Amino acid sequence: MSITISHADWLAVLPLFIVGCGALIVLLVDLAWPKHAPRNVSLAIGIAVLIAAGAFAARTYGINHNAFGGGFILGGFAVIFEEIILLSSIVSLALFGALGRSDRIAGITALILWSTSGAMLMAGAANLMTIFLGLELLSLALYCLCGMAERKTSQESALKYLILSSTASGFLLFGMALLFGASGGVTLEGLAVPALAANPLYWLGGGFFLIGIAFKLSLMPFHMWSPDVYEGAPLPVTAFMSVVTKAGTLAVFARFAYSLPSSHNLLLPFFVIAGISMIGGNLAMLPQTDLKRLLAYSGIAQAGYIVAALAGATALGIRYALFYLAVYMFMNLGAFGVIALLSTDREEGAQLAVFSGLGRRRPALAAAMSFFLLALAGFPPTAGFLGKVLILSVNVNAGYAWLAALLVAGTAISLYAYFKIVRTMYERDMEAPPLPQSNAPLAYAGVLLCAVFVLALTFYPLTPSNVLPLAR
Amino acid sequence: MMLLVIWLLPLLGAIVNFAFGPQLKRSAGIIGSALVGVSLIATLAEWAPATTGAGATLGVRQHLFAWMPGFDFGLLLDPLSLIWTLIITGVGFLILLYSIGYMWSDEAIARFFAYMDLFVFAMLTLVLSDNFVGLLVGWGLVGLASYFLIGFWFFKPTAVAAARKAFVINVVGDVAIMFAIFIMFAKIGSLSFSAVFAHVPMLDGWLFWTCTFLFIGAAAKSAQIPLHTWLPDAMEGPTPVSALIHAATMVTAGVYLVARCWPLWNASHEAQLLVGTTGAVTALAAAVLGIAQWDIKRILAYSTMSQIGYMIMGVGVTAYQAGVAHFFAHAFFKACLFLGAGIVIHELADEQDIRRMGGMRARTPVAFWAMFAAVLAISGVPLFSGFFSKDQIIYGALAHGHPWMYAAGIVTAGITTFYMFRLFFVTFFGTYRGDLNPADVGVEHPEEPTSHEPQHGATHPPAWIMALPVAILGVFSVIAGYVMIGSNSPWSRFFRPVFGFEKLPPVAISEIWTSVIVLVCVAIGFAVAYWRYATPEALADAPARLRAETHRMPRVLVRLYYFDDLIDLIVVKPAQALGTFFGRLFDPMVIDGAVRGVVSLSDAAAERIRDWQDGLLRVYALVVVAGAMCFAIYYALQGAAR
Amino acid sequence: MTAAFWILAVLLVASAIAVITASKPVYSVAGLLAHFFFLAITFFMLSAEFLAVIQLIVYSGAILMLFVFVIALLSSGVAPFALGPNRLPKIAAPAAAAVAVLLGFAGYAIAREPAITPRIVASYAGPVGAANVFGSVADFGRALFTTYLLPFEVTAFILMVAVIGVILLAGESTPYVPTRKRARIVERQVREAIVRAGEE
Amino acid sequence: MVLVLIALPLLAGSLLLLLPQNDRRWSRSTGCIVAAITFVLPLAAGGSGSFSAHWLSRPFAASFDFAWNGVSLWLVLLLALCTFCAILATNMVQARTMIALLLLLEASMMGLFTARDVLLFALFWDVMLLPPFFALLWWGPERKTAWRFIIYNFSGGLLLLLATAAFGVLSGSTDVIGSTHQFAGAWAPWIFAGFAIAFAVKTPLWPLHTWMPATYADLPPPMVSVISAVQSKAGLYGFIVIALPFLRIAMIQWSALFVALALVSLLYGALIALTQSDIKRIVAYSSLSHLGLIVLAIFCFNAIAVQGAIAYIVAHGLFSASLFLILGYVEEREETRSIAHLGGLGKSNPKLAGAFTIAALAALGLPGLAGFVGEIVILTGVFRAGYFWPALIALVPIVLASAYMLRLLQDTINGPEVAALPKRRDLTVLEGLAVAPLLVALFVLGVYPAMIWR
Amino acid sequence: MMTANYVALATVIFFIGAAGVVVRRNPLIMLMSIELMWNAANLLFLAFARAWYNNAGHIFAFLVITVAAAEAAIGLAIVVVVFRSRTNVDVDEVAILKG
Repeated sequence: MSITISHADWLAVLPLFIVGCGALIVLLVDLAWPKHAPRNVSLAIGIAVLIAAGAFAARTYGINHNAFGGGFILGGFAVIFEEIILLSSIVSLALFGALGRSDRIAGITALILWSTSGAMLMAGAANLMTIFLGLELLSLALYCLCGMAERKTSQESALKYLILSSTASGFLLFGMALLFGASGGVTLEGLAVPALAANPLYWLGGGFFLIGIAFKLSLMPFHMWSPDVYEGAPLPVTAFMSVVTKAGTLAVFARFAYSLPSSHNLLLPFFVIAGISMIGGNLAMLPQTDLKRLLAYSGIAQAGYIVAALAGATALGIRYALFYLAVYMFMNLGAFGVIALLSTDREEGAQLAVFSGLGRRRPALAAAMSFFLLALAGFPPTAGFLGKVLILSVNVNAGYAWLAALLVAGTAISLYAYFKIVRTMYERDMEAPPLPQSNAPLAYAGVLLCAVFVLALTFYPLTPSNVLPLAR
Repeated sequence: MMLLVIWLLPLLGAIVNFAFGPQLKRSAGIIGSALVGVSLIATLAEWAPATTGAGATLGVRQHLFAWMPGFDFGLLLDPLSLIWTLIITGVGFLILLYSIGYMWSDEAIARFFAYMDLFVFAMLTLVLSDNFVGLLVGWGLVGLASYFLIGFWFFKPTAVAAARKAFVINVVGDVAIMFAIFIMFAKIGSLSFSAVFAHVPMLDGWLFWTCTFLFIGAAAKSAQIPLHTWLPDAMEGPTPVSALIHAATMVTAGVYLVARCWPLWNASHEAQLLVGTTGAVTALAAAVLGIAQWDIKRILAYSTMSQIGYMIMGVGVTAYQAGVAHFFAHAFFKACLFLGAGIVIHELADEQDIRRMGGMRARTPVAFWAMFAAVLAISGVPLFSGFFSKDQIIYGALAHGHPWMYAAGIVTAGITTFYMFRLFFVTFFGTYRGDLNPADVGVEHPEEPTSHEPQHGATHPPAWIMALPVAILGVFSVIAGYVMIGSNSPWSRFFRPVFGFEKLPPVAISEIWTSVIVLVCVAIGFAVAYWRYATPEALADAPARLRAETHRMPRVLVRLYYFDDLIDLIVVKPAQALGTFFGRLFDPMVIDGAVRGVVSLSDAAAERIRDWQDGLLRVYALVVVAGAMCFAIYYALQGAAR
Repeated sequence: MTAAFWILAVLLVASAIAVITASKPVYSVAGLLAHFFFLAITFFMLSAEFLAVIQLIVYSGAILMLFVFVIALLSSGVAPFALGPNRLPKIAAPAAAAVAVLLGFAGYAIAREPAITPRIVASYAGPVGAANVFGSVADFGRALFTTYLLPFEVTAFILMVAVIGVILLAGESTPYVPTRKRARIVERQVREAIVRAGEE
Repeated sequence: MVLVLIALPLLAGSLLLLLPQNDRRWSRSTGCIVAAITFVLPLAAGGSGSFSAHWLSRPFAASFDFAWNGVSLWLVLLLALCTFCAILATNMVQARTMIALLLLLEASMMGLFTARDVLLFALFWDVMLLPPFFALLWWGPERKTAWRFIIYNFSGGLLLLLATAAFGVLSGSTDVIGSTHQFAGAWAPWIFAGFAIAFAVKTPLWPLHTWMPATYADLPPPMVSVISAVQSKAGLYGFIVIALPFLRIAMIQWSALFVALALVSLLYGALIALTQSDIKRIVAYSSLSHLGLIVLAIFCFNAIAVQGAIAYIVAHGLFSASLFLILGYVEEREETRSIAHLGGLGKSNPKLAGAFTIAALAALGLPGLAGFVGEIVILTGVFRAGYFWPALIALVPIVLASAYMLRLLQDTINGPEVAALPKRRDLTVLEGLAVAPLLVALFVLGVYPAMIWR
Repeated sequence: MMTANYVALATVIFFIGAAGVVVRRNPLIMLMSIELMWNAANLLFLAFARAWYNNAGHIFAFLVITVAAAEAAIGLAIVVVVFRSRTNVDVDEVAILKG
């Protein structure tokens, strides 16, 4: 039953390995430097590696290839996800330019590169084994990254993340084992057999598998870890985590959902908790005073929106999920970029007090932050608005009208929360402490890039066309 | 083209006076009255063409422009509107001349003449328009002009309140006419008089409602019973204003409207009954109220209400010629009365209460003689204009089968004579009571005279400027009646093309006998007035008698039948109560309450979610495992069901 | 065959319960060791010889030793474990009940004997231990390095991440200096000490 | 050419933000020039100008389709005129920011009124909420009104979004304003409900109006004149251009409810205006009443009534803009808005009293001014459409209008001079110029309204 | 018949591990419980591999062991870092992040 590994297979996985080996290069360069490689050198190498991987991945956009016997499926879907993951890790590294300890920067860059490669593996994974390994590679690197800041809370967040995520991976494994038992093979293609619907192992296995996925997407009942971990971890790691974990897990979920035969009632609970997290996520944002924690809850709600787009496994659904994920990436990273620009090495500018009266002291940054918050709320001139409209129309079309209604209700609540921040920024009579002037050109470039994309995507929506097929 | 001249000249006067008011000062009066004079002359020039032609081609037409199909504007001068234009421009010119003298010492004289010219223009719009919308526009502008003029001394709170009351009641009239317009436009499709009157049967079920709503508009404007409360308060304005607007022209707009829509009224008997009854009731009630007043202008105001009650009764019972005749005569003698009163008030430095006058015969002889002629005319003494027109109405009522209106007309004639001579004797005979202590003449809270600052360098107006108009009007109030004598009088021939000839059936009491009965009542009225106020011993202890009469006056009359309180109770209080209820309670509590509820609900839910997030790792693990448990149970059930 | 299974099953469950209910961490490590041993035997029964050996060597030998070292490290001179108020809210009891319910379900699902129709994938079946037979090391090796080469490569990265991560997390922040260079630095310091001693 | 209408104010507005904070001269002149251009351009371009570019094709065809004709031409002109006057009347502390906001507001509403695509309409619908929100934040005395404004309107916007998505999905394309495509299916009432609620919140219609009085009272005068004059018409414009042609069947089913709601807002607004003590709130509640009349006209499906509605939309825009500007001047002079403390202004500032009188008379529908034209044509159409009782009930607020408008007018300018109030100078030339065009337009439309229905 | 028993056994061990994570307050015990859960999954893989005669299960089990090793290493490192400076090794102490 052995398969022949051809040249094309290795080409499919090349971007993955470029990033992996790139991490090694960063470490070696740091080793060769007398004391420690300066911050910008490691970051520069890391970003260069990512850009190279991005170029390679872009080159293979057109080719559909089933590498490693279903282990890694190269195709439009995988490439788009890889691009999103690479872009967000580039921006996260850029944010590292603004803050964080300079002596460990090489190690941190390496870990980020490895977690990126783990996510890229998940993007293309089509059999249970590759999914599990990609997930674990991503998570293990993140456990360490969360503990990198000197603050006690960062170590606490690392501990919480590790224990909870490992438990969830335990459930995932148990689910995979049951699916393996039901289908006799590890490939998702093997699960596409309609006869499986009669096999209870298949149901229980699917259930446990979805629990693992739901935990990683931090949907409502399994979301408890994300606010604490987002607040504890260093800012660039939070930014990285908020987008990449969601992107990778969504890729896995999309392949799983689109490969199942009559998937309606197997996935129904998943869409129910997506609906709940849309409402719950937005509600929980209301009383927050720490911006990272607020963006954590907003991430929960946005994950709910993207999963809602996938309801009903329609061809359009996957395209708009991708579009909205891309827009979410730019919005989120932009917001984190602005926070990074407001923080110093010592303490991070994520407290609301830093933002009060910002409109007067740093008008450009305040305008950028308001723009990103408007985009997250789905206000018109931004791509967030268009993304929401597309998801609404797909939902209505696919017959999940109740999800569309929840989405609208959630957006209304989110408006109230996001505008609270806008209001505090433009409050009239707030006298606030003077702000440090952080001069990280990389971070400024990152924020600018995000803002341009969020505006441009409204008018030129790039919804990729040839994204299917997934499991074959 | 000439029609445009008649119509637009007063507007030109208004604009000029308004724009260059402060610079013009007194010359504004000259410009204002001159322009109205030119307009008068133009009307006279148009006399011939206006009365030629018959039916659809009667009178001079001038098409202006059209808003929408069915809403087109134009001017029409036919005998009916010719009479009204004549009175407006004629009497108007005289009154403007008079007010140059009257307002001589008021520093806002330019603004006054601007408003007066605006009023004349508005009244001409109302009278000259050839369709209902033009009439309604005129109706509204006239209301506006009267609002400006009543509230001319805007620093007086009472004047301001009176102006607002007049305007609001006027708008009630506008709104009623609007509804009539809706019916006509919906049923007939066009609003020009010729089209509407040609297709009266098309209104069928709605005819009565059209007439009713048109009449409500007329009642509001002509101060008929339910909507009359604004007229007595309108006396706050300067006297020439009262003369022109609240005696000669504006208040008769209602009569013009009913006269103009005579085909509608001919077709609906119930409408005739409605209008006739209202006219009669108003005439009687106003006359009775006239007895109870002591302010010279309020007495004249109630007498105007009563006389217009006559006219409305006249046109109501389809005796259109009689009604218009009485309007024609009334314009002259009522204007003369008001202007005479104006001279007296001017003489006594704005004192309006007749109890504090007396013996004015010597001090204002012109006023005395002119008012004497006018009082005779209004009482209906033979050889004076009032006699002919009033008798025609009373007889017309009987001829058209309304005996109790006939009786009401006769009784009112008597009462009118009583209160007119009461005013005449108390004001002009006896000795001057101005310098006595107001209390012992029966005046509880004397009204301090309005201090409209006399102009510095108080030059006096030329003596003739106030006397001449009063004299001319006095003469007219005598001779105006001669044109109406007899059944084939020039007056009826003048109106035959408009209203058509109508042979009156013989009735129980012939016309001559009616005149005799009326004369008897008039004589009784005069005798009672003379006995109470003009006998030598009455004149001697006049103050005591007046004080006694004030105390004995019945409260219901003093409170003007409690009409004001009634309207206040039914309309004003509930509206304000509702307003405050909605504004203070309903809006903030109910609707906002709901929104605040939703917001606090979401905040509470947010707090719940936050409580669960208490930082304990094992709690998180528990929630994850519990969530997994629910999932597992669902899937186990699904699996088992397969 | 089934008797052995039941004995092992009972032993496995007992050792698992011992792990989570032990009062001191050392006892739970012992429980875990026993658990792994019985697992290894079960694996042998399931004809997965390579996995059984790996379980014993890697799991018990390496990972457990890690746990022992850390227990030693943390317990030296430290207050007894797990004191302080048990702040878990009162929900613990119902959670336990839920666990029981699910076990019931697991039993129910099993009792219904799911229709597993084994599809013979590998063409050979043979006694445990023989070469080239299902479950043998040769078969395992061939599969690992032909069909599932990609996962094998990725594990390399995972282990690398573990190594670097641990150093970054727990390592001292003194920078790593290559040996030759360090030797030269020491020499220089000695010379300076001598010169300073000389001056005094 | 249409794009110039939108791009020019947008550009100017954002450029102005670079000027120093309270520079008045420069920003006002640029603002006025831009507003004047946007007024002259549509006139010069005659009846229609259009522009269209591709935007979406997948779930439903949507494109950046701009054009103006008929109703939207008049609303565009009204908007340009009101913005011009508002900019002229701005002389507060942070003039530059206010003028920039006004220009951005004009740009967004230009986009709204010229959009030929429902999705574009929804996009601009939300964008136009931002300038007032920020104005409320910076100048509003209390934050609560900013909240209430944004929550009410944005939730309406969301429903509009949902309805647009459904509209696009079911009809295949949202680039449809101007074409005729009837909606029948089971979904039509739901889509209509979405549109109707969004438009009702914006108009405002009775139950959803509580945000309006506080917002109109707290916004600075230049901004509130544009908002009350033009932004409140967005809802009505939506009804006329989107609901009438496409959702006629659903609309007819629900017309009884909306006629009732219109009547309630008519009476409700008038009654509250009678007893309000704050002069701005009186005008705010009066516009609630006037707009109720227009909603009544729309829901009678009668051609004449709709034509009357268009005339009254323009008329209401003119007189509510001038009223709010004048009230702004009064508030500026007397620093108080409560009617109890005001009085006797007419003596020392006759010009202000004159302008106030003309605007108030137009508001209460004096024949000869623009208000009357709209009222009479609307109610004729309503009556002709068979609604006898509503036409009669709709007359009562006209009487109430004269009552509360005169109360407002007379309590401020007539009566004896209040000693407490300082004696301030009369209208300056600039302030006069700001209000003059609006009052002239009121006269012109009052005398010759046929040009609207040409 | 045998596979069903193995599934039952694995489920039991799995949920004992899950209970261990929830109930115990000592982080080390929690990590051990997680190891228990993962081993239960391993057992299930091998049971099904035996049933289907497919050695993918073996490979998967091998990978699980590798990852478990890495995860244990990092877990213990974090536990050491967190509890090095604290008095007692109790997870409930670690609760600064909340709200």
